[in-house]
Amino acid sequence: MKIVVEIVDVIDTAKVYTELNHVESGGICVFVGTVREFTNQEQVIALEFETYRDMALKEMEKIADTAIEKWNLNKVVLRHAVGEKGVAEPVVIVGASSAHRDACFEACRFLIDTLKETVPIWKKEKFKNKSVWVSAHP
Amino acid sequence: MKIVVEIVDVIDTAKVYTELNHVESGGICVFVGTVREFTNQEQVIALEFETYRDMALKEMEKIADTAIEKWNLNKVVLRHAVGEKGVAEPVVIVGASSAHRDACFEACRFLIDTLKETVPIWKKEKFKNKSVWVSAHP
Amino acid sequence: MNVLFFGIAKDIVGSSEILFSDEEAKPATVAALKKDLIKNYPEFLKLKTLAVAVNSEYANDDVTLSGNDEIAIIPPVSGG
Amino acid sequence: MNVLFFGIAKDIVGSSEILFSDEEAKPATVAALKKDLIKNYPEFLKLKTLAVAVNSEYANDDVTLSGNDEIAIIPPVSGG
Repeated sequence: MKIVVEIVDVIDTAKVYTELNHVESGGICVFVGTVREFTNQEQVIALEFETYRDMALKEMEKIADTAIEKWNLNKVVLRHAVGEKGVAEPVVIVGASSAHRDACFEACRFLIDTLKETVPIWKKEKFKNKSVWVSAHP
Repeated sequence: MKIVVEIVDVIDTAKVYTELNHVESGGICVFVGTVREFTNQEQVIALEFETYRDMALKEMEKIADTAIEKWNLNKVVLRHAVGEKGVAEPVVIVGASSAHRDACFEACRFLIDTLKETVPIWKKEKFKNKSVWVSAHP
Repeated sequence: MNVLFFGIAKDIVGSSEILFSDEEAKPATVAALKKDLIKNYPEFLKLKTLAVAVNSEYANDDVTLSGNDEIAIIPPVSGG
Repeated sequence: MNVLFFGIAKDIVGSSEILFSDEEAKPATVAALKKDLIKNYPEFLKLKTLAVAVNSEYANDDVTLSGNDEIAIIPPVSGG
């Protein structure tokens, strides 16, 4: 399997290299997004993620296909978490595996940037006294 | 410890996120270099790495310090393997952890590029009938 | 016709799913659906963007809707 | 004065360490050391670069060498 696309309750960061490993690859680039404790000086208690799962998986597959074609990748992983995540917990992991490092760096950046733009996943920031859907309003 | 700099016999790719995890980080970018099976259409049996250890660790620390200062990183890892490595085995892992993803991507690229330029580590490609020190000759 | 709501859209309508049971009242296109939504829930006007998915694909305003389609309201996404 | 050799430099001189025991023959600077090396092992001329480290830091040609320094010949590096 060239592509791993998943929505999970908990992200296991330890297994991504096994998934991206390939005899034709000299470079693997991985990005992990984690929950920061402070956003605009306000303390975050947790992030809550929800998704339109069928559509999200389709959009993630499209991103993987586009990246494979553009950068001639050997393997791609896109995995997002749903549910409530505490500070420092991983919420997303994306990675690309290619013959040389230029391709995997560029592809990995594309994976996370495009995921944030098109994949139907929504994040609510939970503060002490309020909750806010991120990016909902201008 | 903000910096992890190591030369090891075997790289454990599974633990790098624990090392780079930080409450002030929203992004972690990791690059892993692995042994490709073919280089210029020739089949590689193994790569053999040797190092001038004391100097290599010093140079790796300088790279980490420079990156932390330039990109305001929360954590940095630079770890290189020595000895003989077979196809698909990891030989180097570098990573950066920062508040936002721009910084960790740029820093991670800087870490591996600079490591390859300045750190006294030497790689011999072992083919079926010959061995070659990589990049030694013009 | 069944419409799914996610994220802030779910909060605005107070439900994750609305059934348009009245055949007469069904919007014929994505544009008409958006217009109906905004009329009934003006809060949608305040969102940065408002997209619609038909059968789990982003759909332009001129896409026509049928009773068997799975329709979803997609407020600004914020994954990652 | 002790000089360490790594990678292809070790192969060229056939040893990972050479002791300059004759006080008279000791090169006084990095430049002089490189010149001596190339004279004795012309293969060094064929390398892409040839650097010298003194006390595990890269050293310019004009750095002077003392008997207590740890000196190393650094052929083109190829880590990663």
